[in-house]
Amino acid sequence: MSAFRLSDRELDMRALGQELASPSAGACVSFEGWVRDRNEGKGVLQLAYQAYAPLALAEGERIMAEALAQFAIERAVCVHRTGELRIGDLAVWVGISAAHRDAAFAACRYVIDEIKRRVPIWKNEFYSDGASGWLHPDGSPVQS
Amino acid sequence: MSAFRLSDRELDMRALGQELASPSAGACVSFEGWVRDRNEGKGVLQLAYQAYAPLALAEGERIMAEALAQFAIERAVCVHRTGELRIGDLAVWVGISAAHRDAAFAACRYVIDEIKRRVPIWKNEFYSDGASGWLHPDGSPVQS
Amino acid sequence: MARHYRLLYFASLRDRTGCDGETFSSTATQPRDLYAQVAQHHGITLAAERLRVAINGEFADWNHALQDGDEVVFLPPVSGG
Amino acid sequence: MARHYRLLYFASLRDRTGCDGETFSSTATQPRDLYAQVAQHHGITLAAERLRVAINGEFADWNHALQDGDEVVFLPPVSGG
Repeated sequence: MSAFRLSDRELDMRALGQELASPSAGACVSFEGWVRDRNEGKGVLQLAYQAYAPLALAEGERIMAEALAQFAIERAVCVHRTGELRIGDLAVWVGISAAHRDAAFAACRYVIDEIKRRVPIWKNEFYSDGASGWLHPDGSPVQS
Repeated sequence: MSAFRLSDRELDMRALGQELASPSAGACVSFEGWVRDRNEGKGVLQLAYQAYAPLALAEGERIMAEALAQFAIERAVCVHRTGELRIGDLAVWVGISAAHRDAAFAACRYVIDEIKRRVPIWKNEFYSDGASGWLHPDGSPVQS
Repeated sequence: MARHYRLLYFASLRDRTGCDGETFSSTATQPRDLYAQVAQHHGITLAAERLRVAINGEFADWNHALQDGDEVVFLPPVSGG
Repeated sequence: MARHYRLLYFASLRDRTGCDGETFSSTATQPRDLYAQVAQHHGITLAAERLRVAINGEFADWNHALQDGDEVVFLPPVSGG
């Protein structure tokens, strides 16, 4: 199974967590990105993610390979949601197992940072004032 | 429920994760400490944790309060196992939710580091060569 | 002579163009010139400096030599995670 | 006059003393002197510098003034997590 995946359905964290198991791993660090009820001071009702899937999968897989090469980790998995999500839904999950926690923390942080920076996925927020908008990585709106 | 707890039974990560939920939280970072099959080059068969419970609970709770005061986080939970554990078992779980990931990563790292440094819990490893031993924080054996 | 490029649109560019993708006829031989034509055609105001370009599913340079039939995607700033 | 302290043992000190806890009679009025007596009594070689001390469930100084009946715990280096 690929280390980086897209999913249009609710993520099963229990199953994902089991992919990280290793008898020689003593540390597991995971990151969950949840849909927040606000952004930049505006109330958010729901959001939708679009992905350019072929490139998102290729770039995501490169990031996972970089993490495995740069940090002393054992397993690395990341899944990003697409489609419509509601407040509290899990939008992205990163899990890293390693012999020791230094590498697990560093790799987990690396993966989520690079995913947000490089993978062609876009978030459209729908606001409580009826507006909606595509966002930049810093959370500010895109004007096209 | 206290933010820091001891448990002599298997941890239910799903239930623990639900304690972190918050509509204004966008990031959740969790650390899992698993029982490894080796330490310092020796094969480990199982291990046991002893705790001086009243002081462990008080010191653990202080650490959680420090994390909540020092970082912009929303919820913080930590549970540490006591008793006998086998390879792959979850020994300690730390979960942090926050509006943003910087604070969640920093607080999670702070909690596990301080727990390992300050809370009166001791690990006794049972080795495949028949020996056993209490460990220092750096993984080296204690000579009493 | 005009070539035919396959264009895909995402996020704000999809909203602006009103379509997921289209076949676009152009004399442009590099993504830079192609984007200028596409932006003018659809009234897109987002500067090329804000975008990345992908050709046939991989990131590419703005001065890459395009081939007839290439799939070209102008990628708005990403916001996953 | 001898006082009676309630001592609890953990980890390597529990193994060495062979008990979880005991009532220990001593003329010591500070944890430092009490530990010296306990270590001699049980043949403990772990130096006080490697230990912390807790009195009645809270960390304390080695020169804290002990009271009759105090619960005193000499804590080996911890290794949780």
